[in-house]
Amino acid sequence: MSTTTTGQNETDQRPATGMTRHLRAGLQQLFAFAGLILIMIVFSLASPVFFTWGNLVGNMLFSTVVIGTLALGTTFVIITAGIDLSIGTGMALCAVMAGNFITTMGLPWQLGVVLAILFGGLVGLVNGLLVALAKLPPFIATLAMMMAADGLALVLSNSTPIYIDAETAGGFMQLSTGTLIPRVPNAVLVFVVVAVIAGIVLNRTILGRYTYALGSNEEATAISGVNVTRWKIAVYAFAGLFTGLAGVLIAARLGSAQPAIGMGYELQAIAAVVIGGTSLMGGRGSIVGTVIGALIIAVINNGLQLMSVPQEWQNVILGAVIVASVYIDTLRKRAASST
Amino acid sequence: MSTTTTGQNETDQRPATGMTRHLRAGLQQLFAFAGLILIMIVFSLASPVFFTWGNLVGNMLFSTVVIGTLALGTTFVIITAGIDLSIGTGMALCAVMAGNFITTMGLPWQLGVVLAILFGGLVGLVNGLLVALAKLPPFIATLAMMMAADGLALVLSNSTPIYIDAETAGGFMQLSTGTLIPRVPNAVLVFVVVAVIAGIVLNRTILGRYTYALGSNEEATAISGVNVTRWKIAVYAFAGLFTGLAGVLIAARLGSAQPAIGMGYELQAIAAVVIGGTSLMGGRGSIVGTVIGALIIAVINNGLQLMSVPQEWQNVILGAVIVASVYIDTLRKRAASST
Amino acid sequence: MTPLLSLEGVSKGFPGVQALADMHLQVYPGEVLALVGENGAGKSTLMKLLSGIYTPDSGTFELDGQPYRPTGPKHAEELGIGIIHQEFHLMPDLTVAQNIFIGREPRRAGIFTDDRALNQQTAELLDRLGLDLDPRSIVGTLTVAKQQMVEIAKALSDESTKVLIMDEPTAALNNAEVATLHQLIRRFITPHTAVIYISHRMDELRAISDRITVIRDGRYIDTVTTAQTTMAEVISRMVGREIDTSVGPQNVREGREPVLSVTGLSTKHLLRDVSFELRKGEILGFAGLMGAGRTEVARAIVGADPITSGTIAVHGRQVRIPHPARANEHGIGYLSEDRKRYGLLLNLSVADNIALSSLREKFTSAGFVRSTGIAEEAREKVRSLGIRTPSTGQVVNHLSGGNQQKVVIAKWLTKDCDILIFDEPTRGIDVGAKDEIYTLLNQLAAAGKSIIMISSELPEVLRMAHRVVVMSEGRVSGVLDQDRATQENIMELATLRPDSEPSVISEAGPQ
Amino acid sequence: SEESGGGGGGDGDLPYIAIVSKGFQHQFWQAVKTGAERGAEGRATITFDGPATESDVEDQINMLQSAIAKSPAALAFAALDSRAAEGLLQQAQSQDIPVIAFDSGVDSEIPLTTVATDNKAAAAAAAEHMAELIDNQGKVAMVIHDQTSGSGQDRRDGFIEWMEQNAPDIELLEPQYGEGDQNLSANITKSILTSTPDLAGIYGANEGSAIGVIKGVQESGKDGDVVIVGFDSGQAQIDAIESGVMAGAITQDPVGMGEQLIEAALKAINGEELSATIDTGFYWYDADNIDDPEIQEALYE
Ligand SMILES: Nc1ncnc2c1ncn2[C@@H]1O[C@H](COP(=O)(O)OP(=O)(O)OP(=O)(O)O)[C@@H](O)[C@H]1O
Ligand SMILES: Nc1ncnc2c1ncn2[C@@H]1O[C@H](COP(=O)(O)OP(=O)(O)OP(=O)(O)O)[C@@H](O)[C@H]1O
Ligand SMILES: [Mg+2]
Ligand SMILES: [Mg+2]
Repeated sequence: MSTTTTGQNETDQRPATGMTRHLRAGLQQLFAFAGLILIMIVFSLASPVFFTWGNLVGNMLFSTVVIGTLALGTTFVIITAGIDLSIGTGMALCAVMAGNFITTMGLPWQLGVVLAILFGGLVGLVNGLLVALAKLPPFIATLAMMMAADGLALVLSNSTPIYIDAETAGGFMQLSTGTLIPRVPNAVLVFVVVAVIAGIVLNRTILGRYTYALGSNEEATAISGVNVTRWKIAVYAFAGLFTGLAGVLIAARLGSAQPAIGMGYELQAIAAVVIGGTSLMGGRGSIVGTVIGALIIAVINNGLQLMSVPQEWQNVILGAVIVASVYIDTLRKRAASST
Repeated sequence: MSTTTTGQNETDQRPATGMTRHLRAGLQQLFAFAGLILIMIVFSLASPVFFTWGNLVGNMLFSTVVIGTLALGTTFVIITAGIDLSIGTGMALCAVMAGNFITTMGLPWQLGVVLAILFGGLVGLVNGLLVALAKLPPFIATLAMMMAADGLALVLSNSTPIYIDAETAGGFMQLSTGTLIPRVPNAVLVFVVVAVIAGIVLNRTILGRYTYALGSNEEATAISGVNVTRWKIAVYAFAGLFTGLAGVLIAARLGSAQPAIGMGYELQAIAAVVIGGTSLMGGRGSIVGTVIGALIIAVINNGLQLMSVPQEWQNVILGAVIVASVYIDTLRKRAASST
Repeated sequence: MTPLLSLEGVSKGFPGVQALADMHLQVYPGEVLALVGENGAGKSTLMKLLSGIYTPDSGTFELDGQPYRPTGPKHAEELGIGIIHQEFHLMPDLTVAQNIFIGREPRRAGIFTDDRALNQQTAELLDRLGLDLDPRSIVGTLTVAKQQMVEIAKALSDESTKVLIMDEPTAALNNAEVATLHQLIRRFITPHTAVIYISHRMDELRAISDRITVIRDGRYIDTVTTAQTTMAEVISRMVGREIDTSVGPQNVREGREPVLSVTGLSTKHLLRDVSFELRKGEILGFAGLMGAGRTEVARAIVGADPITSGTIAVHGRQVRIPHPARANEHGIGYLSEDRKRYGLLLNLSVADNIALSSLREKFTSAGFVRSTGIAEEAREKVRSLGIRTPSTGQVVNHLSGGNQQKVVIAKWLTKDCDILIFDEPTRGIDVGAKDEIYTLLNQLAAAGKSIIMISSELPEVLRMAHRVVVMSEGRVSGVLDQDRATQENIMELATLRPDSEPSVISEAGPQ
Repeated sequence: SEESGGGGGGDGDLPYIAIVSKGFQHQFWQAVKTGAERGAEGRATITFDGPATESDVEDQINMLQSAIAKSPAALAFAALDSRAAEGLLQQAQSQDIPVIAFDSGVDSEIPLTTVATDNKAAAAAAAEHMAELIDNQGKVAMVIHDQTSGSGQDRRDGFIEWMEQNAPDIELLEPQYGEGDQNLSANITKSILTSTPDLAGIYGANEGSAIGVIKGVQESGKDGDVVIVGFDSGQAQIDAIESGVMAGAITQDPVGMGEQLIEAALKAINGEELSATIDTGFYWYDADNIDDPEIQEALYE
């Protein structure tokens, strides 16, 4: 049967070991993790500065925060067998809203942050309505949202960056670049915290359970008396909060809301999720995996830059490594499933 | 079943009596077509120049040729329940290869064209191997290819456009801008021809039959003794030929191979396919639908520009229209599906 | 006489499960060999070994005296072994003809498909087999029964087949269709061919099989000649104990108060003015031919399909049920006949599935799920229902058909609704398990739950139902009290044209 | 396409000028647009179109096509690729639509004039100041916004060529490209600073790159140790120069460019003579001269 199952198609009748989800997820992560370590070793040998705290935390981790945060939210959507292409430009839109709240309206920055995150939830909610109520394919619904958000970000900012006033909202910038813990940018801290929260929600709450159920078999879930429409909307809205947070983080880092940023971030985030072993067919995936996936991408980018590989080659290599790391994971799956 | 079916999940329509494929496909196209007509009427009223031969054929059709060609190939991939994100940058890579063949190597342009198209097939072949043999999720395999092709296009062109010499290869440019038929750019002609070919291959050949079978139930297809691996590779390779052709067409239109072009084209092409009624879950779709989908997008872009709608709003509206047109299609499907 | 197909010392293990251990089996030319065993006994696994989908851990196959080592289904087919699998292997988006000849379709010039020839050949095949199917209709739009027909036609389309293996081919068929199938089988049998027939329906085995091989827990138990044994013997060998099949409905009595009253229910497609009453603590049987609309009624009641007219009252209070979640709130649960599609989260664990319906009210506090509670509940149910699974963490996908069905039942028992609608609850379930499920239904009824039992197996209806609602072509053609519920009466009502009057018991029309 | 000054595409009594630029979202192009709107105030109606990135050559051609279809009184065009536009420009000519080229020259006879700025010369000036600021020695890195577009290449090559010719002791690192994305450019900058701790100077070739460089340097805690030279303006850059984090930057005069291309277009519409090129120039600005009126004129926030 291994000739017939694709990496994506895991819901079919193929024989596989009887592992519990957790054990299986565990293995999945183990392998992704092994891949990560491997890559890191290579780079450590290639560049002396790679394996330094400053580079790993200050550069590599820091640079993955935005993509990583987007990836966290998208993990939920993808586990429901959905997809969200709107996170990139949606992030820009939320950044712009943060700018409007804090600078244009002059609200206290803490409030602005909360509102911007909630605005992300609103964007997600609309996605959810389009998918769950209007029954549009997630790919299309969120593709449309991607375009709309792109335009709205420009409209709501008059196509110019909204600068955050350092006097009144210095604390806002601290969100990203400040260091509550010495030598650890707050952005990294925030990312760790939300990653933990995401993990708890996915594994320990009813929202998480239904996320898996929806992705595993939506019809059966509905017949079982779960209000799939409502819960699906909830999942997209929840994922939207992460888009909002990503918008806040990038605005805090740049000290301004850049309306034109974000296009293309969605693919990186989705790549991170899938590299982390989450199935695009839904029903399986994990937060730990996503974090590792995001790290793999970040490490590659950072490492190649340190080795000052010509840029055009960096993309080629990134592509190759993605193939390699996912391939290993697939081999593992097949090893586990071939009987 | 309205509570249980999602827009993507269309496989559970149980009309009391069996419905023949042609009837169903027909319906699908009918509605997409109605949508197209509707939009065109709106624009005709809004802008005097819209409904002129010069604009419809010379501008609107002409400008859809490249996306349309990509969409034709992707239709096959999507019907197998796959996806191809590499067509955009892949197209740029093929354009660069055309430039290299014709200008750098000085081959006769006709030969250059053939080689460039075959090169597209090669790119598709690699995708196919990654998906069918290495069993990578199509999304990931082609995402990686997207990055790799992007890099390679730059490498193989030293990051500068390769200009086609008008003296030696004027005929090449004629491929796009010439007019075998008065007032009809050859590019449009080429598109019509390949659309017809694509239609025949999908509906009348073994490749087309297995394309549907793979997307409908890959495991069953394998159990029935079809070599799914080989045929899936074939589908991706075949789709790649269209990527190659798109590269040729865009190079011919611009008179040069632009290495950095193409990023983002894949989403437009996929949108065209899905607007045309092809299911991302695989198993169903049609070439006519894809052509209509491509036209819908082209008409919207062209019409909004003619109406001088502020650019930032154009995206918002495009997003809205995509939602609307697909929503209508979904409503129709739900109407048709029992409940 | 040398066996056509024989197995020696075949073993097959899956992580946590020894599906087959030292199996042996002989099939002689010209015979129909029935293979029976409880759910999870290893029947399907054995068949998958024969078709080369799995490779055995040990053991040998011989076909026509030659060593037989299939590398895959295609290869097995070439060597002359055709299979109808327990779960369908169809391409729902392709037409009947395209499905039947997939991989062997007539071509023109090597690459072009010749659909005219294809449909032609299919049409011929179909009426050779006497199957009423349109070669051009899309399989996904057909009913379960018709899809099963396509599977059968597909298997019989290959002339060179020597041994035809059927894994529960009748699970979704009504008696008429079963009869057709049996004729097909008889026509297929020649001095050079044989059939392995897997089924849980004892009456069928008697009708079609020459010999019966019984397996239990993956081991060979015995082989008997059908003509010289009683089904009771076979069953006791299967389950290793006697089963009393002579019991009837329990504590039937009048004057129970109604808990669910359905009046004038109609749907866009099929149902017309369906009215009936379900009473507290009773088991209300729903009989009818396949396609009569029983599942439709169930789906309409729980809000899975919209109704065009009619009212539903629960405990005398009229309610609106737009979707199953609402039905749940009113304490109505529905077990679909199509468990893979509407019943199970195939790639999730037994525990996850059992908890699904009651997650919110039973296993959640402040939004957080209590995994321990779920695990306990799951273990409890696995024990009480005797679900064969290595652990509650096992992925449901890997359970045998019958055990999967038990998981679905466990889910609804956990939910404890007071109105339960069982649609073909024993479809694909072995006699032993059936017995357990019957006992269970009776216990539930005794405990005051009200049960609707949709079933295509008359004996089952007669054995369980306090009253029987008979449907025909989307209408209720009659409601029979227990004393009037006989094979004959039900059959007459089931085949009744909506216009004509029931000659029997006319007073027993819908009340 | 952005409509301002009232009236629909082409109609109304004011002449309609269609502007097709190289970009839309980047601040540089927004500034050009502002200038154009200012210039057109009460004298013309304009539309301003531009592709999302400077690699979307085909998009731009489609926009040009639609612009011509609206038969404007004049057409202002900043070609991403002159060759690709040639056919359409001829079409415009045959429809007697006067064409004004802007930003970079269009190598074609058709445009009546070119309202341009010399990116290479401007980049050379940036290099010159950089060299001076680091006493002609040390390692210098470049963060460029785009490796294929004309502006990207000119601003890279102009910088490199000047260094090679005039500053032999300065070692240039491999140019890196950040898509003009500040976030990405910041990440790149930090990597460069990590792998080359003894970096003397770093050059950002457009607003996004420059601001990214500033962020990167600040986040690496190297403000002051590294000489930053930027390009274009935008508030972040202006602040950085005033606070001394950034040594200085080259600004072209996008607003002026916008105004002047409208001037030229109106002249063309009235059939007046036009000089072959109108140079909108560029300025080096730093903490000392940033408040000069002529500089302030050229800057945008
Ligand atoms: N792919 C698999 N992975 C793990 N265990 C499996 C797999 N397939 C079957 N099993 C186990 O092997 C045993 C035999 O399964 P099988 O499907 O052959 O039973 P069966 O006799 O067909 O039962 P039923 O009558 O319910 O179909 C069961 O315990 C089942 O759980
Ligand atoms: N949602 C639906 N859309 C269209 N037709 C349907 C739908 N549901 C059921 N049908 C058709 O209505 C008829 C009745 O189906 P249903 O399943 O209710 O019959 P049944 O009495 O339950 O018999 P069985 O369950 O044994 O198949 C069948 O022909 C079926 O194809
Ligand atoms: Mg079985
Ligand atoms: Mg039914």
